[in-house]
Amino acid sequence: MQVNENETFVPTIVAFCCNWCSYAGADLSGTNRLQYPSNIKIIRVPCSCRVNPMFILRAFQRGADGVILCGCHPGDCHYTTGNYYARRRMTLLFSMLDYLGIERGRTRVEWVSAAEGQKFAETMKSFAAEIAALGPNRRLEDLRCRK
Amino acid sequence: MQEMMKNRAKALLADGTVSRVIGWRRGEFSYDVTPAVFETAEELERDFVFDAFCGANVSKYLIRESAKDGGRILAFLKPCDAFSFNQLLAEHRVRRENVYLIGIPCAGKADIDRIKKAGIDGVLGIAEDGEDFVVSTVYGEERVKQADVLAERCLACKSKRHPVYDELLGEEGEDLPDDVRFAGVAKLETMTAEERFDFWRSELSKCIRCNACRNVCPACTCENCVFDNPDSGISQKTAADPFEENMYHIIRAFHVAGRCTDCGECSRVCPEHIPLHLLNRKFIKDIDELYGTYRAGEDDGTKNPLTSYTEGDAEASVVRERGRA
Amino acid sequence: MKFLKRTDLDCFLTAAAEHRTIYVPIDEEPNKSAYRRYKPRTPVSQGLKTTRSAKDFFFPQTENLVGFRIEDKKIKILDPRTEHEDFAVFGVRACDARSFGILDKVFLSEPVDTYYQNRRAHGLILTMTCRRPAETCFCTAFGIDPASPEGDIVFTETADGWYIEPKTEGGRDFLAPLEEFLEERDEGGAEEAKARTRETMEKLPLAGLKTDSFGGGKTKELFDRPEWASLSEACIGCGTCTFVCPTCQCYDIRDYDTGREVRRFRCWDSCMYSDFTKMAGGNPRLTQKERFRQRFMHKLVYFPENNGGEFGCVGCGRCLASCPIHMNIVKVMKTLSEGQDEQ
Amino acid sequence: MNSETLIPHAVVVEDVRIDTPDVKTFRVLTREGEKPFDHLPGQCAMISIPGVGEGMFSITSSPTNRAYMEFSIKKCGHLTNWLHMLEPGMEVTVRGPYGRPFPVEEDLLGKDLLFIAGGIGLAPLRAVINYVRDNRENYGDVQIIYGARSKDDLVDYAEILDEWQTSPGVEVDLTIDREQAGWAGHVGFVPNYVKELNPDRGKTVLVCGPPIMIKFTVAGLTELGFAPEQIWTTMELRMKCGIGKCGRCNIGAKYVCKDGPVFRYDELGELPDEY
Repeated sequence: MQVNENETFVPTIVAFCCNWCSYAGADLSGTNRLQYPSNIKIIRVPCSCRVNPMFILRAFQRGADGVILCGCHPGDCHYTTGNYYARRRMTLLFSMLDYLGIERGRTRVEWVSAAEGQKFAETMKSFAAEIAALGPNRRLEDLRCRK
Repeated sequence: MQEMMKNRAKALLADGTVSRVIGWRRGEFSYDVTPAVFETAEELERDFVFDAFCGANVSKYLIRESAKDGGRILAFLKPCDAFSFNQLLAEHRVRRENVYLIGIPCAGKADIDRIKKAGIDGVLGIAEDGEDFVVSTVYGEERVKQADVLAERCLACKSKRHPVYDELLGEEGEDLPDDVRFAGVAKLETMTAEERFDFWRSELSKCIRCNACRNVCPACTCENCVFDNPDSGISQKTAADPFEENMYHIIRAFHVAGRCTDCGECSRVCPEHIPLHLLNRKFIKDIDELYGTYRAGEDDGTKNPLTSYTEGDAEASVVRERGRA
Repeated sequence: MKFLKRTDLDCFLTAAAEHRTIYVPIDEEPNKSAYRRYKPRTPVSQGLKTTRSAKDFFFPQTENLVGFRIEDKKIKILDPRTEHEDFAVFGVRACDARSFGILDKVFLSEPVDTYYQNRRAHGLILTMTCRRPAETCFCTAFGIDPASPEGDIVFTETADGWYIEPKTEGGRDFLAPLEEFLEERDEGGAEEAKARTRETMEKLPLAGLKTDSFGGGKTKELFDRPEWASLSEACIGCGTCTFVCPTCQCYDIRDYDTGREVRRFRCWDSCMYSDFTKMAGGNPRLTQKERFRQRFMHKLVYFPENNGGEFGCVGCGRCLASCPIHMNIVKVMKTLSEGQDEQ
Repeated sequence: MNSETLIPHAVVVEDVRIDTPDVKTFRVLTREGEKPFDHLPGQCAMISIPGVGEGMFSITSSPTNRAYMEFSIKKCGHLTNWLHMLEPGMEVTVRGPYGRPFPVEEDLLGKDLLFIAGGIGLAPLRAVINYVRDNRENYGDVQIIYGARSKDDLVDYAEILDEWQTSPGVEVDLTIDREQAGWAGHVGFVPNYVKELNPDRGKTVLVCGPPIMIKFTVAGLTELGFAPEQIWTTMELRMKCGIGKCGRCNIGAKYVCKDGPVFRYDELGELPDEY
C-alpha cells in the first residue's frame, strides 16, 4: 500500500502473468500505448500453473492489496493444460480466503491472450479501481512488513 | 470386540501370516492409549486394548512399518482409518503386500476432553454401562451418556464402511449422509465476511504452531515439509504474526485438499481445540460442489480433483458470484 | 490472617489493575482456559490449569532480540529492548510457580539473559493453592506442595474465598493499597483447606510416582536402555509437549526480513523436531528415538546434573493431557524404573 | 540495562584469502580498525549475515595476534555459501568469544605437543600452533601431522611452508589422501600416517578433523599406547545461542558451546555417544 501527496490510498497490486500469453498481452498494451495503472507490479511466470497458493499469500504478506493471476485462455495453454490446473487451484484458494473472511474482490483470475493488449489494460484498470475501493489490505497483511 | 481382536491377532501371529501387530497400548488412566506395535502373544495379552478411547488413526504409522523387512504387519483399521490407508496406497506411500488389514466396526469414539468439559475431573476409571459411561473420580462417581461425549468427527462420521481390508471383524456398515458433516461449514458460509474473519481470528490466534495437526495427518507425508525447509522462505517455526497463523493453516489444509479423507485427526490432536476440520471440510465441500462428489481414499485409482480437470470447470469468479446470490 | 471473599475478587482485581497490568486465567470454553489481561467484570476461570503454561510471561513464544538495517553498506544494529511494564499474574498454581525457579537457573545464570531478566524483574506472581487437582497431576513427585505454592503472594483457596499471604516485599507492596478489600479471619480455615488438598493428592493415581531411578550422574545407566525404542515408536515428532511445558526452554534464533530491516527473533523450539540439531554436515539425532530420549534425559538426568539435583519437570501434567498419542514423562519414568528393578 | 550477549557487533571484512577450492579465510576488524575482542586459542565466535543466519566458527588467528582476527570457513551450507560471497569492505556481525579454550596456560605448559588435523580441522588448531610458536619458551617440541584430500585442500599451505616448517623445534608432516601430480610428500589417510610416524608416547595430543577421522586417529593413538588423558579435541554441533541456553548442542549434560568445544578425551568418554 502507498499513499500519494493528497493522502489518498494507492493500492499495490501484484499481477502474475504467464510468459506466453498474458505477459505478451501486457507487452502489446504497452507498445499500443494503452494506459494501465502504474501501481500494478507484474511478475512473469512460465505458466499460470506455476503459481501456487504460497505465491498469492506471500504477495499479500509483502504488501500487496490485491493479487491477480493472468494466463492463456483455457485450451490455449502453451503447455496444453497448465491453466486448467491453475483454475481449479485458484478457485479453491479464493474460496478458502473468502471463507476466512478475506474480501472476495482482492483476488482475481483473468485469461488474457497475447493479442489482447486492450483487454489487459481494461482488466488492470478495473481491478485497480476495485482494490482502491476496497481500501488497504488489513486482513491478510503481515504487520512486521507494514510500511 | 477387544477379545476377538486379540484372539485373531494371536492366531495370525501363530500361523505366521503376520510378524507384528499395530494396535493400541493401555495407558496410565482409562483413556490415554498409545499406538503401539506388538510382536508376541504375551505383549498382546498384557497391553493390547481396544475401547471407546482408541481413536488414534494408525494408518500413517504403516508408511514406516510397511517399509520394514521381516514379515507383514497386522493393522486393525476403523472405517475412517481405512480411507486414510487407501489414500496412502493411491499415493504409493505404503507397501500393500506388507500389511494385513482387518476392518473393525466403529460406533464412534469418545473424546476425553468432552468428558472433562462436562465438569468431570480427577478421573480414576471409566466403565461402559449400557448407553452411559460411569466415571469414577477422586471426587466421587459421575455418569455421562456415551452419545454426549462422542468426538466431533464421529458425530459427523462419513462412513461406517471399509473401502479396503483383507478381512472384516463384525458387520460391515454403510455410508452416512453428508449434511451433518458439512453443517459446520455451511453455517460459517452463511455468516458475513466480518463474522467469519472474527471467528477465524479468534480460533487461529490460539495456535501455538506445535505442528501436531501436520505431523499426525495421514495425508501429510512429505519427506521435507515446506514449513521446515529453510530455503522455502516460509519456515518461521512460530506464528510471529497473525499472517503466519493464517498462512500456516491455509497452506496446511490446501496441501491436503483432494487427499484429505476427513479422518479428523487434526482437530483431535490440537491442544488448543482449534476446529481445524472446518478448514479441511471446506475444501471437501467445495470440491464436491464444483467438481462433483469426490471421496479421497474411496479407491486407490481415481485421480484426485486437484491433479485433474475438465474443460468446462467453473471459473475462479464463481467464488464472487456465489457470494452475490 | 487476611481473607478475600470470593464476591470481592472483582473489586480487588479492578483496584489492583490501577497499579499494574494484571493477567488472569479466563475460560475460553469449559475446562479450557488461557491467561488474558484482566478486564473488570470478566469472570476468572475456576479451572485448575491453563492450557499453556505461565512461562509465556517471562519467556514468550517469540520475541525480537535485535534488528539490523543496512545503511551505506554498513550494518546498523538496532536494540529493541525497553524496560518492561509492571505486571502481575494471578492464579498461578504451585507447579508453574516452581517452573520459574527452573527457568531462572537457565536464563539468570551467567551470562544473564537480559530479555528474560527484564520481564522477571517486573512481574509479580500471585499463586493459588489447588482445590481440585486432576488425575494428571504429579507435582508431589518433585517435592512440590500444591497446598503451599511459592510466589510473591499466596492465595489459599476455600469455598468462599482466599486466605492471602504475602511472601515477598513486592507482594506486600502490591497488597498495601488493597487492604480495604480484605478482612481478618482465623487461620483455621486455611489449614483445613491445605489439609484437604494434600489428602486429595494422595488419592490421585500418580501419587506414588518415584524419581529414585533418575537424577544427575545416571546418564550411563539410562542412555542406552532398550526401552527408548518402544517408548518413542509412536511419537509423531510434534512440539505439543514442549510448547505446553512450563519448563521447556529451548529456543531457536531466526532472521526475518521485513523489507526495511532484518529482525532477529527467538522463538520456542522443540528437541522433538527433526531439524533441531540438523547441520550442513549431518545430524547427531537422526531418528525420533534420539530426539525423544533427549527430551526426557534432559529433564530427568542432564538438568539435575547441572543444577544441584533439581529435576526439569514440575509435574503439572499438561503433556499428559495434550500429547496426541498419550506418551509422556510419567510413562517414561515408570517404564524405565520398572526395567531398572528387573535388571 | 546491562549488555546482552545475544546482540552482536558489526565488523568489517578486511581481507578474504582463498585457501582451497572450498575454504576461505576472512580477516575481520572493527570499523575503527581494531581487533574485535580478545580470545583464547580454541574459542569460537558467532558470525552472521543479517537475514541469512548466524553460525559458530572457531577463531583461527592466534590470541597473540593483536592486529586482527581470522576465521577459516569451509563452504558447506546455507550461511557459509553466503559468507563465501563476501568481498573485502563488506560487513558482517560477530559476537563472542565463546567456549572453553585449549588449556595453553595450564595442562599444555611445558609439554611436547602433537597436533593432528584433517582438512578444515586445522582451523581451530592453527590458533594454538601460532600461540605456541609465539610463546616458544613455554612449550617443548611441536609436531604437526596434517592431512587433506589433496594438495589443493591443505588449508594455510603457504603459512605451513613459509612459517611453520621454518620454525625452530617444529616438525610438520603432511599427507594427502590420494596420489597427485606435483606432490612428493606422503600419501595416505591421517590415522594410518600417525601410526607410521609412531610419535613419542610422552606427547600431549591435540586432534581435530572430521568426526570419522578423529575416531580412527584416537583409536590408533590408543593402540600406540596414548592415554585418553593425553588427548584433546574440539567438537562441533549445531548451535544457536552460544551460551548454553538454547539447548541444542548438548552431549549428555554438557553443552558444546559452553562446556566445550574443547574436551579432553577421557571427559568425552564419560558422555553418551551422540555426536
